[in-house]
Amino acid sequence: MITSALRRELRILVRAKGSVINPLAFLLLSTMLFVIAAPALVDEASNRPSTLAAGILWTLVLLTQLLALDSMYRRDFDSGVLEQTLLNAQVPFVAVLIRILMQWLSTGFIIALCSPLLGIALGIAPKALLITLFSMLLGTPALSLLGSIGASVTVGFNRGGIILALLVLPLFLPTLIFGADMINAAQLGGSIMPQVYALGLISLISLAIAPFATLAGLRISLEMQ
Amino acid sequence: MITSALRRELRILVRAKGSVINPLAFLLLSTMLFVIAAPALVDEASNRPSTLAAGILWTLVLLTQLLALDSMYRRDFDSGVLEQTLLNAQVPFVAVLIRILMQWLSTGFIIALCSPLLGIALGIAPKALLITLFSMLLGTPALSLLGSIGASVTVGFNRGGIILALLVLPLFLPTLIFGADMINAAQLGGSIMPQVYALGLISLISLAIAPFATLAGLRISLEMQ
Amino acid sequence: MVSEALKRLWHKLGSPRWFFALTTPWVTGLGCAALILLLWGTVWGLAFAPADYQQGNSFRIMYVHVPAAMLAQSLYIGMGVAGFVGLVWRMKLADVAISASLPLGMLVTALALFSGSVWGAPTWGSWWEWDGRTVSTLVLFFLYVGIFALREAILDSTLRARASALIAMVGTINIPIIKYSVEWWNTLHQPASFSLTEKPAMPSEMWLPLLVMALGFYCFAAFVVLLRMRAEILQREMHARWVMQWITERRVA
Amino acid sequence: MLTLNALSCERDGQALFVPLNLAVESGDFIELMGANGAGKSTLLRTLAGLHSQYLGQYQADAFLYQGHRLGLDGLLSPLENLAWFAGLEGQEIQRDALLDALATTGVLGKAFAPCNTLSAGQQRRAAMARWLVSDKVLWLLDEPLTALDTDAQTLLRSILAEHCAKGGAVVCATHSPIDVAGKVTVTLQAHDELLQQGEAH
Amino acid sequence: MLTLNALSCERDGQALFVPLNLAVESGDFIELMGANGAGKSTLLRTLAGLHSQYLGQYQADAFLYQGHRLGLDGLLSPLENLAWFAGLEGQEIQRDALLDALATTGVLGKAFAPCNTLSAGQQRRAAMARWLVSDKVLWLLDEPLTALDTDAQTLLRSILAEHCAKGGAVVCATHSPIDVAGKVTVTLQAHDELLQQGEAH
Ligand code: HEM
Ligand SMILES: Nc1ncnc2c1ncn2[C@@H]1O[C@H](COP(=O)(O)OP(=O)(O)OP(=O)(O)O)[C@@H](O)[C@H]1O
Ligand SMILES: Nc1ncnc2c1ncn2[C@@H]1O[C@H](COP(=O)(O)OP(=O)(O)OP(=O)(O)O)[C@@H](O)[C@H]1O
Ligand SMILES: [Mg+2]
Ligand SMILES: [Mg+2]
Repeated sequence: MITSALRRELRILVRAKGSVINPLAFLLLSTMLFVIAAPALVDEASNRPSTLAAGILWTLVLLTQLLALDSMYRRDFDSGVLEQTLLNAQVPFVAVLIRILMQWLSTGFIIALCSPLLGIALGIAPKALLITLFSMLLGTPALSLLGSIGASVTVGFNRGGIILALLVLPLFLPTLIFGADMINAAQLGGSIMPQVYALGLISLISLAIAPFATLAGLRISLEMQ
Repeated sequence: MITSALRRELRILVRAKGSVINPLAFLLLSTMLFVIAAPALVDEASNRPSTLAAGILWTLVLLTQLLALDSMYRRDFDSGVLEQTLLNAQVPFVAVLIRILMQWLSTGFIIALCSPLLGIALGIAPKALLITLFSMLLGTPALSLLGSIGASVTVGFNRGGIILALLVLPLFLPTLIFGADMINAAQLGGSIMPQVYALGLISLISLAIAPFATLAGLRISLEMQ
Repeated sequence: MVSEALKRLWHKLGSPRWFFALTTPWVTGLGCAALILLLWGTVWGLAFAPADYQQGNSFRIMYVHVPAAMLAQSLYIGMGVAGFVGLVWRMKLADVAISASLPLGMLVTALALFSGSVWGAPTWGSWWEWDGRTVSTLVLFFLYVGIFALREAILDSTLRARASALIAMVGTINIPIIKYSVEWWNTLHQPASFSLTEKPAMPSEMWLPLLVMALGFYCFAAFVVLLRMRAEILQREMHARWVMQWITERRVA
Repeated sequence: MLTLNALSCERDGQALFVPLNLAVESGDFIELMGANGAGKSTLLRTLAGLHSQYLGQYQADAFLYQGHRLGLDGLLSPLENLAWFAGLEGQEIQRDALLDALATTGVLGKAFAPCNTLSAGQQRRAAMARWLVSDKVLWLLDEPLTALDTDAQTLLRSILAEHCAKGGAVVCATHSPIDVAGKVTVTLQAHDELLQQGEAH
Repeated sequence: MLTLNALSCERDGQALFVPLNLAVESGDFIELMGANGAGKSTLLRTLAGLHSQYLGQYQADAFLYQGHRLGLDGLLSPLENLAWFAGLEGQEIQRDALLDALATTGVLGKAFAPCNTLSAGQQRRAAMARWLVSDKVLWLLDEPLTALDTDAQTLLRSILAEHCAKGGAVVCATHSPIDVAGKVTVTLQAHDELLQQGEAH
C-alpha cells in the first residue's frame, strides 16, 4: 500500500511540476517584493547583523506554506479520490501521513534547501546561513502537519483559502518565533540549543496530533457533500 | 441585467460572509506575524519615521489580495455559472466589470478603510495615516483589476493559487512601489502629487485593459474543459 | 452498580431536556449573583479603593481589564473541553455549549484588548505595545475568530458541531505552546520596562475589589452562557413535546 | 436555425468524428447519439462557442446550452438562480412565473433551499426550470436524462415536445432514446472507427 | 452480507424515508429506486460510512462504493489510477490484469491518457474497470448507468450479473431498471409523502 501510494504521489508531483516549483517561485518573488518595497531593510543589514531579516524570511515561508496548503486535499476531494482513500486504504492513517510527508517534501523541504540563498538576499549574516537551513528543516514539518489539520476541515468549502489562514496562522506562531529566534541567536553568536529543542518539540507534538486530527477533519468534510 | 447581477453578488456576499471578513482577518494576522517575527521594526520606528513600515504594509496588502483573487472565479467556473454568464449575458463585459467591482469592494475597499489601524500597528507616522488610506483607495483598484486577469487565466487549473501569484505579482509591482512611496513621502513631509498621478494612472490603465483581458482569459479557461 | 449509575448519569447529562430542567433554578441565582457582585465590585473599585501612587486613577481600568483577560482564556479552555466531550462522546450539548460561549468569548477578548489599550495610553504612552501578554491575547482573539468563521461556513448543524469541536480542541492543545513561546519571545526581545509578569504588590484594598469583580465576571459569563444554551436548546428542540409543554406552562403562569 | 456544414470537431489536432452536415429548422428535434467518446459533448460545446477547434462551418441562432455543469450557484436557492438567469438575459423578472416554472419541474418544495443541498436529480430539475423561463428558441442539451427519475423523464419529454411544437428546436445528446414525435436521430461516427473500416480520408 | 434494521437516514434532523428493513445475502442484486430526493444517494453514503446521521442500525461486510464522484485522479491515466487503487486495498498489482480490466470495459485505447481528457462515459468505464480488479464482495453503486452508451450499458449488466453469480452482492441506486436475473427492487418512499397520506408517525 505504501509503495503504490508513494508512486502515485511522485507521479502527480512530476505531472504537476508546478507543485514543486511554484511555492519556491512565490517565496522568491515575495522576498523580492519586500526588498524592493523596503530597501532600507537591506541597507541597514549591511552595517550590522539584521534581526529583521530572519523574521521576514520566516514570515514569508509561513505565508508560502499557507498558499500551498489550500490545495493540499482539494484535488483529491473534488475527484472523489479522497473518499476512496478513506474507504479502501488498509490503514487510512498511513495514507494521510504519506500525503503530509509529500506536501512537506514539495514545499517545506525545498524551501529549506533554498533558504540560505534567500538569507543572503535579505542580509542574514553569512555565519548564520547554515543555521537558517537547519531551522527551516526543523520547523517546516510542524507547518505541514498543523496546516494539514486546517486544510482537512476547510477542503469542503469553496472559499476555504482564507478561513484556512485564520485557523492555521495562530498555530504557526510558535514555530515562527523560535525559528526566527534561532537564526538571530546564530547571528549574534549565542547558543541555539533552546530553540532547537523547542522547534523539535513543536514538530513532534504536531506529528502526534496532526494525522488523527486530519483524519477526523477529512471525515467531516466528506460528510458535507 | 445590472440589477439582477448586483443582487446575486450581494446575496452571495451575505451568504458567504467570510468573503468580506476573511481577507481583513488575514491582513491583520499577517501584520501581527510580521511584527512578532521582526520586533526590531517597531522599535526602530518609534525613534524616527519608518520607511520600512509603508513597504511592509503594501506588500502584505498585495499578498492578501492575491489570496482572495484565487477564489474570484473558481466557484462560478466549477458550477458552470461562468459559462452561462458568458453565453447568456446581454453584455458579458458588464458582467465581468460587476464581478471585479464586487471583488474590490469586498477586499481592497475594506482593507483601505482599515489601513490606518494597521499603519499604527506598524509604526507609520500619525500624520501619514490619512495618506495611507488615500494611497490604498487609489492603488487597490488596480490590484483587483490586474488580478482579475490572472485569476481568469488560471481558474481552470487545480493548483491555480501559486501560478496566479507568479502571473500577477509582477503586474502588482508598480502599484506597490508608488503606493509605498506615497506613504513615505507623506511621512517625510514631501509632496505626494507625483505618486497620486502615478497610482491614478495605473488604476485607469488597468480599468481600460482588465475587463477585456479577463473576458479573453475566461474564454480560454472555459475551453480547457 | 456504581458504573451503571455513572453511565446513567452520563447519559442523562447528554440530554438537552434534562439539562434544561436542571438549570432552570440556576438562571436567576447566577443572574442575581452576577448583578450584585458586579455592582459591589464596581462601586468599591471605582469609588472606595485608594488611588495608585504611581498611576493615579487610571489603574481602575484594572477592574475591567484583568477579569476580562482571565475570562477570555477560561472561556476558550471551556470550549476546548466541550469540544473534546463532543467529539469523543458525540454529545449534542457540547456543541450547544460551544455555540453559546463563542460570541461571549470573542466579546470578552475584545474587551480585554480594548481595556488594555486604553490603559496603555496613559501608562505606556502608546495604545499598543508588542509584549507577551498582548500578543497571546491577540492570538486568542484570532483563534476565536477562526472558529467563528468556520461555524459560519458550515450549514449542516451536525457537521458544524464536529468541525468546531475538532478545531477548538486542537487550539486548546496549542494554547500552552503559544503562550509559552510568546512569553519566551518577549523576554528575549523586549526590555522589561513594562513587564506585566511580576505581580504588582497591591494593598488588599486594591485587590479585594478585583477579586469581587473577577467573581462577578465569571458569574455573569456563566449566566450568559447558560441563558444562551437554554435558548439554543429550545430552538433546536422546537418540535419536541416537552418544549411545547414548557411554553404552555409559562403562558399559563 | 442551425446549420452544420461539414463540421468536425478536433481535439489535439485530431478530428473526432466524420464531418457532419445538418440543417435544423424550427420544430426539429435532433437526437445526437454515438459511442462514448464519439464527440457529442465536444460538438455541443462547439455549437455553443465554447470549443474553437473544428473543421468546417456552422451557424446558429440564439441558443440555450446545458452542459454537464448545471450553472446553478450552490449558495443560492433555485428561485434566486432562476431570477439571476432571467436577469442575465435581460428579461423582466416575474417571481410568480419563476415559481411556476419550479412547480412544473417539481422542485417548488426546494425553491428556497441552497442548491448545494439539493439531490442530483433535484438540481437537474431546477436547471430544467431555467429552460422554461428562457426565450431562446434553440436548445443544446447534453444528456438531459441524467439523474432524472421516471416522472421527471416523462416531464422532460413533454417539455421538449412542447418546445418543438411551439416552433423551437432541440439538439440533444443522449444515450437512451427520447420519444418525441418526428425526431431525427443523428449518430456520430468516431473518426478512428472509420479508419478501421479502411475508408481512410 | 448487509443487514438494515429499521434504517432511516436523516438530513438536518429530518428523516428522509420510511425506515427500511433489508437483508442482503450473497448473490442478491438490489435495485434501489425512488423519486428524486428520496434519499438513495444518502442511503448509499450511509452504508459506506460517509454519512453519520441516521436512525436504526445497519451492518455491512467489506464493500466497494461508487458515488457520483468517480475517484479517478485527473492527472493520472486510467491504468495508473487502477494500479493505485489496487495498491490501496493491499492487492498484488499485475499490470496485465489491470490492462485486461480496462480492455473489458472498452477504454484500453485511453489507458495511458490522463483521465481529465476522457469523455464522461470513458471516465465511467475506467471507474468500472476498478470494480473488476477489486476483491470486495458487496458493491454499493450510485446510478452506474450515467453517461454510458448502449454497449457499455449491456456490459454493465453482464458485469453485475456475473458478480452476483460469483457470490457477490450489489446494491444499486438507479432510475432506469437494470435487467439482472433475480433482482429485488426496493423503492424508497419519501417520509413527507407518507405524512401527506395521513399516516403520520
Ligand atoms: C492591549 C493591551 C493589553 C492586553 C492584551 C493585556 C492582556 C492581559 C492578560 C492576558 C492578562 C492576564 C490575565 C490573567 O491573569 O489571566 C493581563 C493581566 C494584567 N494586565 Fe494587561 N493587557 C494589556 C495592557 C495592560 C496595561 C497597559 C496594563 C497596565 C499597565 C495592564 C495591567 C495588567 C495587570 C496589572 C494584570 C494583572 C496581572 C496579574 O495579576 O498577574 N495590562 N493583561
Ligand atoms: N448536502 C446536503 N445538505 C442538506 N440536504 C441535502 C444534502 N444533500 C441532499 N440533501 C437532501 O436530502 C434529500 C435526499 O437526497 P439524496 O441525494 O439522497 O436523494 P436521491 O434519492 O439520491 O435523489 P436523486 O435521485 O435526485 O439522486 C433531498 O431532499 C435533498 O434535498
Ligand atoms: N479536455 C480534453 N482534452 C483532450 N481530449 C479530450 C478532452 N475531453 C474529451 N476529450 C476526448 O475527445 C473525445 C470526445 O469527447 P466527448 O466528451 O466529446 O465525447 P462524448 O461523445 O460526449 O462521450 P460521452 O458519451 O462519454 O459523453 C474523447 O475521445 C475524449 O477522450
Ligand atoms: Mg459527453
Ligand atoms: Mg442521488
